[in-house]
Amino acid sequence: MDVTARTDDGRTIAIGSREYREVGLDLEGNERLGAWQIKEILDLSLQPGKKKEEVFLAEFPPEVKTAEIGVRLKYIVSEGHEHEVHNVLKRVSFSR
Amino acid sequence: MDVTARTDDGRTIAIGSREYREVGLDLEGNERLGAWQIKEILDLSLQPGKKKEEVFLAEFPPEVKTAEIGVRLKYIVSEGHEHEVHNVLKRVSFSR
Amino acid sequence: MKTLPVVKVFFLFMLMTAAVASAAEIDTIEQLTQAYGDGACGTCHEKIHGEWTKSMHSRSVVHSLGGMRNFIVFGLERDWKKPVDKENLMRCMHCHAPLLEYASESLVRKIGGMIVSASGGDEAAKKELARLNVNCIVCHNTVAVVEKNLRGLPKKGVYYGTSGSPTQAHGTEKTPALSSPSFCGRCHWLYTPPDGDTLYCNTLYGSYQDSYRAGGGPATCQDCHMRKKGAGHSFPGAYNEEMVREGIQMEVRVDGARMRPGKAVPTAVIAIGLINKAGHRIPDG
Amino acid sequence: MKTLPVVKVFFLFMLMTAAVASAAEIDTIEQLTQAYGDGACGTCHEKIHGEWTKSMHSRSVVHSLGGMRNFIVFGLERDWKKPVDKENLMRCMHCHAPLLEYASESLVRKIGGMIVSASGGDEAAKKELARLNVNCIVCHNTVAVVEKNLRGLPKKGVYYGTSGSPTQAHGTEKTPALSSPSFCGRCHWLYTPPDGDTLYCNTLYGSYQDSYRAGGGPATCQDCHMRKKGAGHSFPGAYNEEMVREGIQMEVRVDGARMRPGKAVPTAVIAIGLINKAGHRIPDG
Repeated sequence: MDVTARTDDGRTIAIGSREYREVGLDLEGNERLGAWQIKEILDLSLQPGKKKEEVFLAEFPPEVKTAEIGVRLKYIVSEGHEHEVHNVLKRVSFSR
Repeated sequence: MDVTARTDDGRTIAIGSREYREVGLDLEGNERLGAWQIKEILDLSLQPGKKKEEVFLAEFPPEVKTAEIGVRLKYIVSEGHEHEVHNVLKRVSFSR
Repeated sequence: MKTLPVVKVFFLFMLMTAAVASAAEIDTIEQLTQAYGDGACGTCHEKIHGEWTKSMHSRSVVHSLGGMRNFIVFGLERDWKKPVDKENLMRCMHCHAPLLEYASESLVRKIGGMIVSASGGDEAAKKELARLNVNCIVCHNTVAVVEKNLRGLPKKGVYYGTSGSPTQAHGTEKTPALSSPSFCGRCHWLYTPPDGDTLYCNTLYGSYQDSYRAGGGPATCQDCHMRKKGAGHSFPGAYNEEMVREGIQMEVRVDGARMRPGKAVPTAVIAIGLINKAGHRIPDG
Repeated sequence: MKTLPVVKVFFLFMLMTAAVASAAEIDTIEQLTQAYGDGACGTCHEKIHGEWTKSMHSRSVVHSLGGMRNFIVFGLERDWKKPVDKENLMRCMHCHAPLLEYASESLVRKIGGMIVSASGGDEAAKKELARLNVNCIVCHNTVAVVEKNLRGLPKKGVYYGTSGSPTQAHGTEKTPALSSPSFCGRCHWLYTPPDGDTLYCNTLYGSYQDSYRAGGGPATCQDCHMRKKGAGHSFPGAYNEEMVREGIQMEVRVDGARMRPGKAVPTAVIAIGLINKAGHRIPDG
């Protein structure tokens, strides 16, 4: 999941990102990709029936009046094979 | 877990009970005790990090003024081998 | 203890005949396809067979060439210093090509070599390997009996299913296995080979059983990956964008504020909720 | 394919020598105790050994006689119609008496008979069976290597532990295995025997991994069942009342009311909260 902002002067700023996945470890605690090497799981995935909540605070220079916030969720099936699951754009104003 | 009441006239009344356990099933859906017979689990146990909430409503005859409610939690290790985990008694009054 | 020598001799004799028989039987992919192929199934079960050809089950070897090649080259040869033989290759093939159980030692070793070649770009090897998969015969016959010590091995030529409706074409038997999530757990969980050195290809069934179901989740594997929207034997999963989109719901709330009293820094407060609507952790396989 | 017959002959030859060798080695419980007993361990590790004698690990066979007897009488003999032999008995013994891996076929069969007798009240048999358990040698040697294909089998006479401090008494080796939850998972999870017909004795590790840890739980098995309160090798669990009491917190609120307007029925509203503070489902084993 990537969170970005495009400000009213056209700049694109990366706000943050999160990865959700199972990390496979060998017994020494090294991350491993081979199924035969993995003996423990560090589970950072999205849990069934659960809502994972993330809050990002993005500060902008004083002259910025509005920004468009983009939240894009990608599912990476394997290296080079990914698809976009959600892409939400929300405009935010800093002056009311 | 057994919930009982002892009323002010000395009677003991069973209000209800709950069992928390894993039910082992074979593929036909029959409950089985043998580890070699079980292929599926119906999980009615207490889940880690979770709070299981139970509410019982017990109605009493109009003349009852107070009752002592007992909530007893037993851990049954095996048939005939059990220990009491918690036993809470609370007095309740129906007239304020 | 007097009976022991007799038992041992018998044991060795049994092994020998079994080894000779299987070696004589299936020594080429062509022979395997003849004996256990899905060719005839499509004649009557055209729709189902068509769904299956679109499923990942029909590509279970060629789709995972990289991982299997790594196991051979880095796992077996470099790290374990073990032979690329049937015993070791079945660690992958138990799930990726279960029919190789019936193949000769030499055929399975040859397939090990083909995986390395195909992974390196040998298209001819890849085409041959594409004939190995999890086909109709696997689920409906060779692995259809979960309680194998109770019920015995599946009967040759009998097809096991949820209905067991009789047909002239072949024997049928009704079994609750194929509608049970535990049936899928044979491969969609960690694999424990005979020597006990586990393989964590995926752990989906564990998440289903111990998190989703234990937390009151109602659906079976079959409910979402077969019955829903009539997906049938195409078994949609992570490769299907629509399926993933339904599996993860996303909520986004953005508030604009001028934060830090006296400084009035324009700040976007972005609250995101990702709700996993699936019956298991995401991602997993 | 030319090499195949040679491979087969070699395979059979290996099996034969292995069978003969192990049969010659351990043919009585006394011999097993001599070769793999915990007798010498207590000399230096008195405190730890004392803790272990209080643990369920020291009674892993006699404590579970009923279940194993049922597997033999109802499982093997009545339902499966399979022999009460080493292969089948190891389904229990893989965890309940792992050292029987080194016992002869005849000894394991004899132990099968003793389990049935002991379960029926034969105290002499029970006393003999009490010598079988999960002792020091099991965890610190024979099953200490989890990644067995990578690291090879444990070395005879070398004891594996979390520190690996050298001693004159025996070889030592430091291993991360014994502080890993996955080490406990070998037995405290479902068991998949070589033929794949799973045994659900317990599923604790699954609940730990897929529910507790996946939900952010911080503790390892060893944290609660060894380090906490210096329990060490007594491994307190469900048999320890104090442990269970800490594992399940209970909250009770009772409100009295006169309910049903116009009827004023005295009603107790009893709200109970049971909070599982353990790292796995309760109950489980």
